[in-house]
Amino acid sequence: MSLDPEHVRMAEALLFASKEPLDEAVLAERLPEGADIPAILSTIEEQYRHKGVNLARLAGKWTFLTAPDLSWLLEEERETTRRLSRAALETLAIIAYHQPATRAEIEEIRGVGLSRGTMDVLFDAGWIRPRGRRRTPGRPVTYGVTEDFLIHFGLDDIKDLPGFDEMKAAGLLSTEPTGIFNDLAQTEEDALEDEEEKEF
Amino acid sequence: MSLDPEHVRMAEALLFASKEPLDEAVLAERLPEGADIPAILSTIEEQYRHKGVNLARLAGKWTFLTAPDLSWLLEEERETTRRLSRAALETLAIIAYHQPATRAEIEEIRGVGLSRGTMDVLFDAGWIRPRGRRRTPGRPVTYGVTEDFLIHFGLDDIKDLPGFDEMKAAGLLSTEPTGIFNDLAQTEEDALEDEEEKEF
Amino acid sequence: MDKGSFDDAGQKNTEVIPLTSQALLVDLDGYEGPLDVLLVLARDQKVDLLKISILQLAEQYLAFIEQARALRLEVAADYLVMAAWLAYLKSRLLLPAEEDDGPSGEELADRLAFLLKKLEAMREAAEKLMNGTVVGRDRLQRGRPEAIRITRHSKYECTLRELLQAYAAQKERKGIINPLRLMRDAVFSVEAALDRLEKMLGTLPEWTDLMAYLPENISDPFSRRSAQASTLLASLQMAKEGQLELRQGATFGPIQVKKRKSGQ
Repeated sequence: MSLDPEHVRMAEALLFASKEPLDEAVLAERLPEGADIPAILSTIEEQYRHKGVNLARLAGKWTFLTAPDLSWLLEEERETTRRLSRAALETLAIIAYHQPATRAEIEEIRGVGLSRGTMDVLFDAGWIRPRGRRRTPGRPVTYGVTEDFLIHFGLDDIKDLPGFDEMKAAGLLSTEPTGIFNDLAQTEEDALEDEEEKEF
Repeated sequence: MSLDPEHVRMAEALLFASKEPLDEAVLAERLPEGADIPAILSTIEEQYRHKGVNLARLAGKWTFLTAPDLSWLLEEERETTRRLSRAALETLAIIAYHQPATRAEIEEIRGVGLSRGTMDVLFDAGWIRPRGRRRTPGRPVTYGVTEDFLIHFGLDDIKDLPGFDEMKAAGLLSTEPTGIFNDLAQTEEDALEDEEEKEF
Repeated sequence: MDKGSFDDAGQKNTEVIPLTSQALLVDLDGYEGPLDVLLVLARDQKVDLLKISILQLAEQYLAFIEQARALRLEVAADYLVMAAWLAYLKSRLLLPAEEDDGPSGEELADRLAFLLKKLEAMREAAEKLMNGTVVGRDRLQRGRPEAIRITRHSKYECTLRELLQAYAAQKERKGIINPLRLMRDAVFSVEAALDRLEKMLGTLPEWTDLMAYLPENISDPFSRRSAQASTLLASLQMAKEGQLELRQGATFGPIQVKKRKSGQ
């Protein structure tokens, strides 16, 4: 199947014009019917591969970004990103790697109680969201990261988190309580992920 | 003189990421010394000439813009179905039953002030129109319903509004100004409609 | 630990000198809980956390807490709970297990090591995340986005029933419609009285009480007085025009009226 170069131009224009990443459904909607979106995207990706601006896939959506090696050049255009406290940063990492995670699970990994402000900061930044409730006593709320989180950290998927696969393989990402300090009477935590109820 | 392709990439990234169009002096400042700015710009201009995005010169400065022939892609027409607020609904009903009615009369009947937005919504919906002016002090504008209103509600005539006659007979539909003495002094309310001046 | 990723509060513990020097600077505020202290102490052993000597770690921690208390620093409860638990663990590790109640000392030690490993993994992950490619910092999005221009056409939905209900509800909410409106209904105008008197005069041939000409069904006292006044004014007008005769037998007595016969 040959690719209509007009379709490539249109996709280019749309992706360039928008600051937000666009997903394939949005592109399909705006391009003429029958446009081969995946082929168009890979064509653009290839065309821009060596340019100062590349096509990138973030959170399953497509956007143009400046080339990673030119970061040093763009000092002036850089947005000031908020500096997170260590507590907030660790909490964010724990939620990202363990999601869905409950407050208690975050606290267990960090070994300290979670202050209200820490979660607030992450909510404010738009990086975490409530995902549902655990079907365990007390039905605690579980948290996960947002699409904005993925976009901000330049990730296409949660599996692209640095070291994700290795950590998972090493069993470091289970949310099973170790139960060593408080002799937790919790037992059936194994199937937790599947048992989560969607509520939000 | 040969052109350094790295310089082209840098200029590309800068032009893409900048919040403002850039002039040649700024580009010269940010790019490595000796970069041939005019040559870089004409190279980029040429490379993007047939793409969905072009390098454009605006007021002596350079920026990327969507190709002019694709600007239609960025337009979107959207029809949204909305429900009327209670204030709008009541106002519309009052105008329908009491037309021609002035703003003050509507406010008197509703017992609350009429926000600008309420009338705007009704105008926007195409259901009311100015009809003329009252020959009373201040010459207030009077409003009535439109043909679209009748069409929308499936009415042949405003008199077909259910209960219109009965309600009028019961005195529920008068638009008397306040004050018992004004009330007594005013005589033929019915003839008001004829007295209104056509102005719109 | 890379200082760059953390704020000032978080950096404090990087200044803590490890225990080896026996000059442990006790600054409990710099730690994020007992597990954090344990992790800092564990790093001192410079081995994979899973191969760490938990016994040595427990001793280091207990020494740390003792030192903090000797310096009269306030030690939070969870630090003390940890100390108690580690003392217990130490005894389990040193003494041979006598009965099979619960996990062995080795098992508990493994679990603690694993917990430390987990925390360390998350610390590193957080750091990598911040040191990785951050959009808006390392890779930039379009600086001047040409947003999609949305032309919105609103279409309003409203049924006749809603319209009528709104009108009725509005009326109901206001209670008695318009009190001034009521006043007007209550007033019986002179014109109306004239009209009525002209039509009715003659149906009663003899002297009749003027009040008999009042409209029926006026119960409201205000309306009644209004009708009386208007009818009297109307009768005076008609008497002046020679259409009827009026008489009153006594002060405040009933006023009687009779049609004037032509030629009289």
